[in-house]
Amino acid sequence: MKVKIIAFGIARDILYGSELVMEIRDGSTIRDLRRILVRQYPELEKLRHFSFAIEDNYQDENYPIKDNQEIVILPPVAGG
Amino acid sequence: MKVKIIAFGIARDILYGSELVMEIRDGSTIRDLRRILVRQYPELEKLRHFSFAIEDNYQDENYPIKDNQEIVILPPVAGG
Amino acid sequence: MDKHIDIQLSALPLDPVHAENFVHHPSAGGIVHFVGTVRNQTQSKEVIRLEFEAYESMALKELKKIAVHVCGQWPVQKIAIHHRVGVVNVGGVAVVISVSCPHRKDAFEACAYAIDKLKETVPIWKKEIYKDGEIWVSAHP
Amino acid sequence: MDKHIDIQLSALPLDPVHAENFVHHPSAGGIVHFVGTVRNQTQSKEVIRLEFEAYESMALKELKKIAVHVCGQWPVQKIAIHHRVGVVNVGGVAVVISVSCPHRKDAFEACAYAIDKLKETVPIWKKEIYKDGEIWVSAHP
Repeated sequence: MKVKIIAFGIARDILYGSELVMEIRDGSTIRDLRRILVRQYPELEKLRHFSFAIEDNYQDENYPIKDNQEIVILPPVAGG
Repeated sequence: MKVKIIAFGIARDILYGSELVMEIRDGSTIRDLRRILVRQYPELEKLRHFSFAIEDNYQDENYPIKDNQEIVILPPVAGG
Repeated sequence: MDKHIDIQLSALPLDPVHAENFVHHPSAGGIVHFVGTVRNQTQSKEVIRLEFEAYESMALKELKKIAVHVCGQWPVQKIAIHHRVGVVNVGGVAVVISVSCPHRKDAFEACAYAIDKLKETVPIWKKEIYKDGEIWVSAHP
Repeated sequence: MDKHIDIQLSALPLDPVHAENFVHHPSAGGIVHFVGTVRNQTQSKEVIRLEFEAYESMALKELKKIAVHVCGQWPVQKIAIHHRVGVVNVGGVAVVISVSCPHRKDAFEACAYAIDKLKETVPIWKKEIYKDGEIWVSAHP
């Protein structure tokens, strides 16, 4: 299935762009996606941490990704 | 000796005025003055407490009053 | 007076912006302002207005003491304390305390301390005026 | 949106007065404002400016969550949270949080909680720009 990755902040720098369409295996979870991204972009592992959001909500690692979903990578936030 | 009493807030209401000149015994302390004032104006004793200031400073009960000093009665403060 | 400290007793309406502008500082990261306004009621009684009275020379001195103490206890860059005297209507500003620090935690603590201390030590009195009477706040037990 | 809550992400300079005016309330006795400004240095490096980037739809949602939570935990009358996006120069305002409550202790606690939480959960990122480089704040351990 296809997913669209949207990256902000330092994640955008690491992915060389704010959007990226990837092909991942059906039934993948956020945890699987994290593993794939870290393999492809090892710099992600140097971050303090990073989370994922779908439809404006933080999602946990067991979330089953659906076809064509937009998934946002959230590096450590630093507002204020 | 003579002292000038200056009263603010509710103390001004109780003394019926903001200034009052009194004759007190030489060598009187703040404690003595408190006793004299309470005898003369029993309403003072109904306050939560009251303090005295001389030359813009809080003074303790043992302070020996000098002739012609100006002594300020400070009822419970309520700024802010 | 120390150029990091701005103390004012004012018979005219307070504009919080003045205190806020005073504490602005290029190495401040956290600025906390407390604004005390006149409430329309206390203990279910409807308040019409307040009247503040100050023993002005001593009040200025005690306010400065608080500011100096705060600057010693926390890494304060600037502090402004402005207090009204005279009549303040409901919704009007009675006091503004602004504090700037490099970090916000210090600014919160310093500002909260300053207003607590102000209410304990500064010779200012307030009378609450109701439709059917008036009372000197905190005077009686 | 709840009329006691005002959330804004702004690409234009923030004027703290807007948040302050929003929270004004006739039965507020204590109003606390936090103003976060851009410092001219962090850890001895001279900062030229900041750049804020937000995942805007989610940032607005998370900011609102904080405001709603604060209103549930403390007797808050009104709360405004205004945050900048884009370039903010040294001395510029990055965030304003204003909270009004009947009593000041609640206003201090609620405001301090809101800014702490904002820094934990709201998807906003900032890049510090120095003379000789730049860094995404808090990205690395």
